[in-house]
Amino acid sequence: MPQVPLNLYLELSAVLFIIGVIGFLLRRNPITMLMAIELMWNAGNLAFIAFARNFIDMSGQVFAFLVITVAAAEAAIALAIVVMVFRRRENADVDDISVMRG
Amino acid sequence: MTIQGVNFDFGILGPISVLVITGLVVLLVDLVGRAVPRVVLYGIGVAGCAGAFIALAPLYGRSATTVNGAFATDRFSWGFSAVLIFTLAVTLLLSSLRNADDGNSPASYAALLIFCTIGGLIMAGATTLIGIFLGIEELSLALYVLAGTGYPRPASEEAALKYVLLGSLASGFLIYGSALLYGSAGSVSLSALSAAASSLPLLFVIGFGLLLVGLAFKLALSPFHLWTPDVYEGSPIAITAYMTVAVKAATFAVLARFVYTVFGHDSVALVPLWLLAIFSMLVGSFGALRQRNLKRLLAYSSIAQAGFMVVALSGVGEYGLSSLLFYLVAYALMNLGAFAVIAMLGDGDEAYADIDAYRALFYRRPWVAVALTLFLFSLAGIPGTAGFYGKVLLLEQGFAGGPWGIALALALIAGSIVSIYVYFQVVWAMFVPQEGEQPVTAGNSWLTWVPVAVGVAGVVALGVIPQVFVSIVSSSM
Amino acid sequence: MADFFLGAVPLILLFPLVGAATIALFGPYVQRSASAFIGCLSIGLSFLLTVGTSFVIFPLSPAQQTLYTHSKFVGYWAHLPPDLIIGFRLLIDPLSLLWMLIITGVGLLIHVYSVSYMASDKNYRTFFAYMNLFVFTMLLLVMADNFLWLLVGWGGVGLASYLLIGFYYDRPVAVLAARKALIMNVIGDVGIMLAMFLMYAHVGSVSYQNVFGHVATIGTSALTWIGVWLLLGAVAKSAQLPLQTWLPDAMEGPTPVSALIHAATMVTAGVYLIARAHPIYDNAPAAAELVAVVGGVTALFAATIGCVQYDIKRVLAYSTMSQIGYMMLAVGAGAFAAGAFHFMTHAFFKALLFMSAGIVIHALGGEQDIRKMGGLATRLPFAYWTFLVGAVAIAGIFPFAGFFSKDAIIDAVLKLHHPYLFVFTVVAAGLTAFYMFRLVFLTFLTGAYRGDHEVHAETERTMTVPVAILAVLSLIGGWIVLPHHDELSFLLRSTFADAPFPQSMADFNGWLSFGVLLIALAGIAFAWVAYQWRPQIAAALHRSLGGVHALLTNAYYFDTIYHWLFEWPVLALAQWLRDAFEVDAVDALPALALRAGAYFGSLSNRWETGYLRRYGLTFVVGAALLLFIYLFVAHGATAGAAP
Amino acid sequence: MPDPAWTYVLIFFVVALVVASLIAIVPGIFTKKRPTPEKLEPYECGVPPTSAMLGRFPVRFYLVAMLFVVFDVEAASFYPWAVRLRDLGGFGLLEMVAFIVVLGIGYAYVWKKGGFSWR
Repeated sequence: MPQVPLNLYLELSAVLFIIGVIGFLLRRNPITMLMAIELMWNAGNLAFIAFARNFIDMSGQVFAFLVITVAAAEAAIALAIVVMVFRRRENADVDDISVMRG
Repeated sequence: MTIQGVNFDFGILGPISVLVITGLVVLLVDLVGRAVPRVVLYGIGVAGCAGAFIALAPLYGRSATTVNGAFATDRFSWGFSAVLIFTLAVTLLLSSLRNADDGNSPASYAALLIFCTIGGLIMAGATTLIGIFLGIEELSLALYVLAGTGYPRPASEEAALKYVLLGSLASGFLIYGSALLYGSAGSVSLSALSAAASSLPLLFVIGFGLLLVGLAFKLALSPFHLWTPDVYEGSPIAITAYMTVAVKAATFAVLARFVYTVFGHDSVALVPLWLLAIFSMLVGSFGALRQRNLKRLLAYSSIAQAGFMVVALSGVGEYGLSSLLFYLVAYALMNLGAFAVIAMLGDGDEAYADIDAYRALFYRRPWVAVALTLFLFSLAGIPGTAGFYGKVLLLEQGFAGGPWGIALALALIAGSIVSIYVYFQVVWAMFVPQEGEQPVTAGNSWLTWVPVAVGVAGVVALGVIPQVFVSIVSSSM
Repeated sequence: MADFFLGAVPLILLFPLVGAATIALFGPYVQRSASAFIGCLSIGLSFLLTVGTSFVIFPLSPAQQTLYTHSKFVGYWAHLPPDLIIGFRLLIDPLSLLWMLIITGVGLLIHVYSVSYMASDKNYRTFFAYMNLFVFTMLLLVMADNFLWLLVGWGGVGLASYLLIGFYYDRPVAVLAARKALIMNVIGDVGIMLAMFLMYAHVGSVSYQNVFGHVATIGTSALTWIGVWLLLGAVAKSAQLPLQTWLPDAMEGPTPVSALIHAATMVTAGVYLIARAHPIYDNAPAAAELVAVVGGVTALFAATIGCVQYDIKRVLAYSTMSQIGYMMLAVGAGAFAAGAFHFMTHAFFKALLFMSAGIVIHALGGEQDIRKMGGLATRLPFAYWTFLVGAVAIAGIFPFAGFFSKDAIIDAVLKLHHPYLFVFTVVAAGLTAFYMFRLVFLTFLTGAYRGDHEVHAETERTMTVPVAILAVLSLIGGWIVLPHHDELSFLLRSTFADAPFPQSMADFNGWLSFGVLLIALAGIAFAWVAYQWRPQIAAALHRSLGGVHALLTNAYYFDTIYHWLFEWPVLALAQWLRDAFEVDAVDALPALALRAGAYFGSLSNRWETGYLRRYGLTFVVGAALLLFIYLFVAHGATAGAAP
Repeated sequence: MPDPAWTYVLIFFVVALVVASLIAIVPGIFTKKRPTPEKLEPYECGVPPTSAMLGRFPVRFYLVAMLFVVFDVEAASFYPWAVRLRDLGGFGLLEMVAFIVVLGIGYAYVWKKGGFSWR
């Protein structure tokens, strides 16, 4: 079976991470921003899995597994907060909720 | 690949186990009982803190690992764990005030605080990237929710949203950094990373850089500090108090462990950390100058304080960790004391967040004003207080830490000078004579007198007979 | 019983402190007399415990006589690693016990005396609080087992002295005098600090045990400097040349203060310091020589001034200066026991003189000028007789205390080959007798009362009893050292065991004693001739020696010299700085700093836009910058490894 | 150990981050800001939003979805244990029991607080 080189995985993960960062920066909708963050987290997961495959070591996979678990909890919490914040508002633009500054 | 037996030492995991059980008991009590008063729930929490302390006490000076080396009790964990548990107890006390915000759900509030502290304890003891990540996330996830318990106060909602989005962003950097570090060493344990740290391959350096970004966010080191003033201002007072101390304690445990076990000596890879610290001291101190909200002022001050604490690590000296811990203990006492005063005066709510409310406080509540003055003096580093000796110890580390250490020490001095003005503004306001009508202060719960009294006693003791504590701290190493 | 007293040693120190604190905190709520009672009681308890401790310590063998209290508080500068360790321990040995006995004993008498002496003062309670504070700090000074705590006590007595000299704070002269004393004393404190720095640099410790145990390793040059700096401290505290000018002015304080602080105890702290640090001076002969010269010169110098002063307390002040000069000379020459002996007898008769003079001043409603006294012997017989006892004692007339102690010093100076200093001491002895009896004649005899104040009768028991006790002590105090039987140096033998010269004063040189006695008698006779028998002789001398008289009256113009040498240039510089800099630079700078701070603050705050996405952007930009730095770092660190 | 080619991946990574932040910063520096009400509207796929974005679903929907996600993913933690059931033995069983107990208490708490009721 032809082995996919590690580099390709890493390049893909880096691209995913960057897409996630750019998504976070350019979007105003908090849920979309959360999705961008999930992309970044999963870029990390991909790198972990790739390295784990490369080293034939389980700990990278364990890490990735835990990241998935934590990501679920994090998504739930973030979603709850977003719902809490925007329940009484017309639209969901993160820049609209600034009462504190300076 | 065989799976080996997992060794499990409940002595080392004792404080965590006690707190886990406490958290579950709090939930169960609320589950079983009907309309349990929150004082009872928080009381269980405080009792759990006492139990965790008792479980922690035998670990003093011990150095051992468990869970196949993934969790340790050693010089990096003991003192930081003690500070975390103390902070939890104080926070629970402050939360039981009449007007305190707890989202009308005291059981989940208390349980979240306890689980949050468990996250901190895991961070303090974790010796692998996995443990560090899990600890940070457990700490953060709980705090995201707790920051929003001031709901429906708009500031609290805003704080929670800002915190969760930026925190997750930071976690993304942290995870990716961990992945690259794992890739550079082929293992998630910190001891395996030290080999890579000595040759500094690019993979390690970038990975550490990303991880540092994540940690710097938690520590509110500038320029990753922007969330801090908003989140600290918006969160309920007790949570703000908790965040200023507990997050710092846990994250500094991780950072110190990283610096000492992975690098072990002053490395060129630590230069960005020094830069962040210098930047934070200046941004934090100057940023506090014009604040009129005491919570926000203390938020800026905590940015500077985080920078101060980094000075202890400069040069990675033999006594850096002791100095860091001494300063952390001093900081916990004075900062929690100051927040306890704010909470006490408003009986738990935000009435005393504004500096103008402190005008002529001395003539209304002399003892409270004196206590707050003491805490602010200590934060400013006036001799005779804990903060002064803490800064002396930090400066010693800085001046012994090579050119970067000296730069850090000079930034510390500059930041301290600016911050003296900051804190004296508040002190000044408290002592100017009364003019016109002043708000009546109602809050005087004995619950807050406990942390205030402990804080006063501690600040004075650490300031007057610091050597006793220096020896306690340095023999926990 | 022995265990009780040894265990209670910290209480000796604690009682006066507790007394001071109690009076300060609760004084305003209780009767005036209660403050006085607390003040006397605390000193009295300290005295009783000290006496008990003496009875335990003195009979012990020399090796057991040095006692340290258990050090519960080991303090060090909070430095990691802990390197300068300074314990808080109390040291009880014969030397400190001697001082403690005098401090608490004479202190008790003076406290009791003050009960009625100060009775009409509006700050009665404050007075006792200060006095107790003084006793505490003085005890701390002598009981400390290292130089740091000695310095704490040293500064503390300076503070108490400052507070008490300026006790009549509504008199500008008193305030100025207090300030002068404080400034001079601080110069001395700096000297001790410099000595401590040198000790720390060479030994790494400032405890007596460590420093004195390592004198051999320090090196003569450094040791000499340590000795010189310690001497600076001693000179300032004991009002020796050239820092002597504060003591006469300090007489602005209440008379009990002058008796206790500026005669009996505090001003002898310098002698204690030199005696305590004798291992340093034993190994630094040059420094020891300097001590002796300072002491000898001051003894003569002050005695000459004393001959022409008209303020009764100032005469006594100059005489104190002169007598301490004797003590310094003794300890500088190596006769430590003789110096300690003279300290003890001097405490008795000088306190006596001050307190008798106090009775006179009290009776005359505050009058201190002896030209406005005279003929008081019949009106104030008790004061006269007690003063006379003191004068006889200080003049060194057998068998009063001063005879023995002064003779011991003069004898030692001759034995230890300081010929010119010997001459100084002998001349000063004659002058002492002269000016003391000049005082006696002008105050109590010589015609009729010249003043215009009404003379109140001397009555209060609390004033007369302490004076009477001191009068008795001034007589018998010297008998502790008799020919062939020297009890004092025997008691002190463990402290001065390693001194290079034998400390025993038992070996009297009969001819010398007789000669000095004759000289003293001659001085008395001259005073009698000039002031009692033929007053016109004094007037004639006065006229013919006008220049000398002016020189002496103005204390050799030291104040004037210091004014033009130090005070004037500093004040002129300060004035110039104020005119030239204060407004434009000093005042403007903080304002500028404030504006700069506000500007930077606004920068930092403007960053905080409140917009979440801006925060995220800043975060990412920060991360990118950080990684960019890392790219260079890694490039630099792994330049060789890169492909 | 590390393939030298990885270096370029990392350099790419950093450069991409820098470029990404430049993309976000540069327009803010060079553009002139003439805000009009239309410009300040949130832009979603060219169509101005007509209703509140979260208004389409009741909040309950989100709540249940969130709880589902959490418990679902936590349940995934059973898989590694299931894979190595025999090797882990009694210790593994104990550990999973503890895990289930903690999860169960959370579950019961949510239930009691009405998290699962559709109203």
